[in-house]
Amino acid sequence: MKKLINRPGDYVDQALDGLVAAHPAMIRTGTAGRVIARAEGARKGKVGVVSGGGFGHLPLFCGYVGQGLLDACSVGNVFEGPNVQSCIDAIKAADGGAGVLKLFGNYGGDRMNFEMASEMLDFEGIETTTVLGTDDIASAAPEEAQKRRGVAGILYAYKIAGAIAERGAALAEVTEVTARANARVRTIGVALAPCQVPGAERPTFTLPEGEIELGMGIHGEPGIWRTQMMPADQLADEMLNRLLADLPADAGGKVSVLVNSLGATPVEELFILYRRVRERLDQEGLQIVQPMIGPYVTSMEMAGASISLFHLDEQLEDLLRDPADCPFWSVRR
Amino acid sequence: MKKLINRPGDYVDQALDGLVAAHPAMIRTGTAGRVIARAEGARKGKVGVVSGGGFGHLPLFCGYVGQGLLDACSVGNVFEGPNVQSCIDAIKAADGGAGVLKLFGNYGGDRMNFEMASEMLDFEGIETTTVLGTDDIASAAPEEAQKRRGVAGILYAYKIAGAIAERGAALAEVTEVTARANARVRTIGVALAPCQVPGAERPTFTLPEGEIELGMGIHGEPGIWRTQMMPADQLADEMLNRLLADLPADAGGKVSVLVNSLGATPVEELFILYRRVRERLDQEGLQIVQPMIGPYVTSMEMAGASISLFHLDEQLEDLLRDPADCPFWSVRR
Amino acid sequence: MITPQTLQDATARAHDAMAVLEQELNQADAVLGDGDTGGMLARVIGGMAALDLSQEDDLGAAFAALARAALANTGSSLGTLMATALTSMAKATKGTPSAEWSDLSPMLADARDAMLKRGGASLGDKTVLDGLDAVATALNGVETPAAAGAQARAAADQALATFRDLPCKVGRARMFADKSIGIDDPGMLAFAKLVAALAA
Amino acid sequence: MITPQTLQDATARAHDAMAVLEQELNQADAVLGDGDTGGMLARVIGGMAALDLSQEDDLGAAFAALARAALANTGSSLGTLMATALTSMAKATKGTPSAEWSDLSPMLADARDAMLKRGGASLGDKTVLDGLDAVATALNGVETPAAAGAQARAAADQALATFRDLPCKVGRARMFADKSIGIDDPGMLAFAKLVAALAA
Ligand SMILES: Nc1ncnc2c1ncn2[C@@H]1O[C@H](COP(=O)(O)OP(=O)(O)O)[C@@H](O)[C@H]1O
Ligand SMILES: Nc1ncnc2c1ncn2[C@@H]1O[C@H](COP(=O)(O)OP(=O)(O)O)[C@@H](O)[C@H]1O
Ligand SMILES: [Mg+2]
Ligand SMILES: [Mg+2]
Ligand SMILES: [Mg+2]
Ligand SMILES: [Mg+2]
Repeated sequence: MKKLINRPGDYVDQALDGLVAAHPAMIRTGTAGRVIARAEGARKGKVGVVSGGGFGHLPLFCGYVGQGLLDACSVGNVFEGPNVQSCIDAIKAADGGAGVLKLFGNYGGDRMNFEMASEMLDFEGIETTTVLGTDDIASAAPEEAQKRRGVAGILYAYKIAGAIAERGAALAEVTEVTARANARVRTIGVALAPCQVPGAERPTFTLPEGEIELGMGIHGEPGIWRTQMMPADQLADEMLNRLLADLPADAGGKVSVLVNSLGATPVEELFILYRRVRERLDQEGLQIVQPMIGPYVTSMEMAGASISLFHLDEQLEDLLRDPADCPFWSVRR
Repeated sequence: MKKLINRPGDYVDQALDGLVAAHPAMIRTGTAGRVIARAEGARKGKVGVVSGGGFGHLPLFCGYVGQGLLDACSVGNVFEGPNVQSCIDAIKAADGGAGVLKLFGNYGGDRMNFEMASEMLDFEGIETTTVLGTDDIASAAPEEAQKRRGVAGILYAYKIAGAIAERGAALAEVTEVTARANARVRTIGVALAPCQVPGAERPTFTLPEGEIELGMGIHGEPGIWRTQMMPADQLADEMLNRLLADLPADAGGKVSVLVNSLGATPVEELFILYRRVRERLDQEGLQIVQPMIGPYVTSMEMAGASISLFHLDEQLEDLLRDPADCPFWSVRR
Repeated sequence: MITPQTLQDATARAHDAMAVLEQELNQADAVLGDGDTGGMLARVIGGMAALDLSQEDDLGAAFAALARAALANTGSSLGTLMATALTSMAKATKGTPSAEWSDLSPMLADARDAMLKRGGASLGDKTVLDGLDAVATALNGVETPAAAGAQARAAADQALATFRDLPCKVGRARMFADKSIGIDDPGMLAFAKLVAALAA
Repeated sequence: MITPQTLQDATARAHDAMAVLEQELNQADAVLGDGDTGGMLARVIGGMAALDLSQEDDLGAAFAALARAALANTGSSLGTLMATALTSMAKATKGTPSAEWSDLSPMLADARDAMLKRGGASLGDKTVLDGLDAVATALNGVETPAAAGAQARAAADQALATFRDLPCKVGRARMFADKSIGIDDPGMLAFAKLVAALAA
C-alpha cells in the first residue's frame, strides 16, 4: 500500500503537526506532544470533556476538539491507546476547576491508562468521571452491552457531553446524560478492504475478492461473519435489521443516523446507503434528525462503512442541536 | 474493486437521492433530475452562479450548492459532462433575473453542452457569462494557460463567485472577479492508485507497485511523469517547486492552500503533506490564509492528493473570508 | 434511398457492434484520455437503438430524434459532437421522407462543418472529424448503398492510417502530443469501426 | 543475584529476540485481535533496552525505569500491564541493590496480582496472566539462575499447551470465544517466547 508519509515512526507526530498548523483553534501540548487541546484553554467553571485513543481514525479522536465538543484529547500510536502521561496531560488541559469527564472507547489499554491517570490526578484534586463508548453491537450480546467496544457512535456521545457541559451542567449531570446518550447509540460496520499500519509488512487483514465482513472492528478485529458482496440496498437492510433488533428500552420515534466511511469508501457510496437507510427508517415510522454522512471515524484507508443509530429523547435531541464547531463537524442552531 | 452500490446504471441517481435526502437545503430538479439546486430557490436580483460536471468527484461539483457558493449545478454521468438539457435546467434554476455565471472545468464536453444551453436560453432572455476552471498546471504550459483543464482549484473560484454575487455585484463584475480568481489558482496532483468506474471491467489506469504519477488528471488522464514512490516531504517539495515556478504576474505575499485527497488517501497523510507545505511557504515568505485540508475534490476511491495555491489580492482575500455554507464547506466571519 | 428505416437498421447494427467494441474503445481512450469512449458510445447508441422510427415518415424528424437521444444520454465531447452532426442532418432533411445516397456526401460535409464550429477543433487535429472529412469526400457522387459502404469504409480506414503517426492536437490527448504519435485517436477509431460495422 | 545489570542483560536479550518474534506475534494477534502485539512489544522492549542501567545501584529504581520506559512507549493493554508488573517489582525492591533468585517467585506473584487488579481479568481467562501465574508458582524455592530459567521455560510452555484448547475470556478475543479454541493467546505466546529467549 502506497502512503504519503515520511518515516513510519514519525507518522503520528507529523500528522499532528499538520493538524494544528492547519487549525489554529487547536494546539499540541502534553509532555510528549500527544495531547490536542483547545487553543483558548479550559474555561473556568465549565466541566471539561476529554477523550483519547489510538491514531489512524481521523477525524476521531482528536479532530473533535472544539467548541461544544471535546476540550482535550490524548493521542496514542496507530491503533493503540494513549499512554498514561498523555492521559494525565489531557485531563489537566481540560480542567477548568469543575471536574473532567473522560469519554473514550471501551478498549483495555485505553481504560487502564485513563484509570492510572485518574489515580495520579486524585492527589492533585482533579475530580474525574468516566463514560465508555460501547456502541458496537457486533462486539457483545445485548445482555453484555457494557462489554461492547466503542466505534463511530462515540461521536454522538461527544456531541451530547460537549453540549451539556457548555450549558454549564455539573460533572455528575454531564456524566449521567452522556452515559444515557452512549446507551442509546448502536453501530454496526462492514469492511470491504483492509488498511495497513505504517511500517507494517502487510495489511491488517485480508478479504478474498468478492467477500465482505460484517461487524468488523475499526482496527481490523474480526467481525461477526463473512459473506459474499451484495447490493448496497440489501447490505443496508441487513445492517439495519441488526440495529433495529437491538433497541434501547425506551427508544422513541426519533433517531439521528450516522452513515460513516471507514476511509477509502467514497461519499457517493455512503449516499447510496443512506438513501436506503432513510427509506427503511421511514417505513419503520422513525423520524431522522440531523443525519451525518461522511468520513467521520476512519481506519486510515480501510474500505467499508458503518451505520449508527442514535435513539433520541427530548433532552438528547435538544442537546444534539446545540451549536458545536470543530474543523470536521459543525452544528448551528 | 468492491463498491457499495446497486446497479451501476443507478449509481448517479441513487447517490443524488441520498445527497438531497441528507441535506434538505438542496433539491434535485431538472428534466432528468440531474440538477442540484438550492431548496430556497433563486434569489431575485442576485446574479446566479452555476456549475456542472461529471459525477464521481463529490463533494465536487454539486456538493457545493449552498449559500455564498453555487446556486445550481448540472450533473453528468460518471466522469462525463452534464448533458445540454441539464445545463439548461441548472441555469434556469439559478436565474434570479440578474444573469447567470457559468463556472465549470475546462473540458470539451462540458464546454459544448453549456454553450449549447446558453444559445437556447438566449431566446428566453437569460443572460449568461462563462468562466472556465483552468488550474491544473500539468495540463498545458504557462503560455497556454487558457487550455489547462480544471481540477481541485475550481473550489476557490466557486467561493469567490458565490461571495461577490451574494454581495450584490452585477453579472459583469461577478464574471470579471471570478475570472481573476481562477487565473490566480494553481494546482498539481499526484496519483497513487486508480479508481474504477461502476460497471467498468477494470480500473481507470494501472500504476506498478512503488510508482506514482505526477500531474495525473482527476479522471485518470495520464500525468507528466511517473516516478518512484518518495517520502511525503520530498513529494511536497517537488509539487511546490512546480507550483511556485508558475506564479501569476502580480502574485502577492498571501495564499490560500488546498491540500486535497483524491479519495482513498486518508486525511492523516494530507496533514503530513500540509506540514511540509506550510514549512516551505513560510520559508518563501508566503502567508497562508484559510487553509483547507481534506477530501474536497475526489475521483471516487482513487488514492492520491493535490495541492492548490490560490494567490490572493486584497479583494480576493476579503471575498474568501465571506460567510459560506454548504454540507461540505462552511466559512464564518 | 435513405429513409427512417435505414436509420433504424443502422442504429441496430451499430448497437450490435458496440457489444464487442465497447471495451476496445475504452482501452484506446485510456491510453491518453479518460477511458470512457466505448462506454459512452454504447450508452448513446443504445439510446438511439431503443427508438422506434418505423412510424416516422419525416427523415428530418428521424435524425432529430436520434440527435435528442444522443444529447439525453451523454455530455461527453464525442457524444455531443455526434448530436451536433445529427442535428445538422436533421435540418438538411427536414420535411422530406427520404434522401438519395448521393445526398449523403454534402450532408456529411455540412455535419463536419457544424462539428468543427461546435468543438473548436480544426481538420488535421487528429480527431473523429478527420475520419468524417475523409468519408464525406470519398462519398462524393456515390449513388448506391453498396458503393457508399465500400467507399466509406476504405476512406475511414485510410484516414486512421494517415493520422496514426501524427500528433493529437485537441482534447485530452493534446497534452501528450508526442506520446500520441503512433496511437489511434479513439474518436477516429470508433468512427472507422462503426463505419465498418454499418458497411458489412 | 538479581542486580540492575541482570535487568540490563535481560532487556538486551529480549530486544534481540524481538527481531524474529515481532511479525510472528503480530500474526498471532491478527487472528482474533488487532495484530499489533509484536509491533508494540518491539517498541516497548526497544525503549527498555535503550536505557543505561549500568550506573544504577538501586534495583527498585532500575525496575521503575523499565516501567516508565514501557509506559512512555505504549498505551496498549499488554504494554500497560507489563508496566504494572514492573512497578510492582520496583516497589518490592526499592532501596536494595539486588534480590535473590529465590525472591523472584513472590515478586512475580505480587506482579500478577497487581496486573489482575489493573486489567480486571481473572486467572483462567487465557491471558498473559495465566502464563505468569504458572511461572510464579514454578519458581517457588528455586535459587539459581539456571534452574530459574529451566523451570520458567517449562512452566510457560506448559501453560500455553494447557490453555490452547480453552476459550479466551477477555480482551478483543473474548467476542470469538469459540473461534479462540485451539489458538494461542498472543500475550501468553509472547510471554512464553520471551521467557525462552531469556532462559536460553
Ligand atoms: N473539440 C473536439 N473536436 C472534435 N473532436 C473531438 C473534440 N474533442 C474530442 N473529440 C473527439 O472525441 C474523442 C473523445 O471522445 P470521448 O472519450 O467520448 O470524450 P471525452 O474526452 O469527453 O471523454 C476524441 O478521440 C476525439 O476524436
Ligand atoms: N484485561 C487484561 N488482563 C490481562 N491480560 C490482558 C488483558 N487485556 C489484554 N491482555 C493480554 O494482552 C494481549 C493483547 O496484547 P496487545 O495486542 O498488545 O493489546 P491490544 O488488545 O491493546 O491490542 C492478550 O493476548 C492478553 O494476553
Ligand atoms: Mg492494539
Ligand atoms: Mg470523458
Ligand atoms: Mg474520453
Ligand atoms: Mg493487539
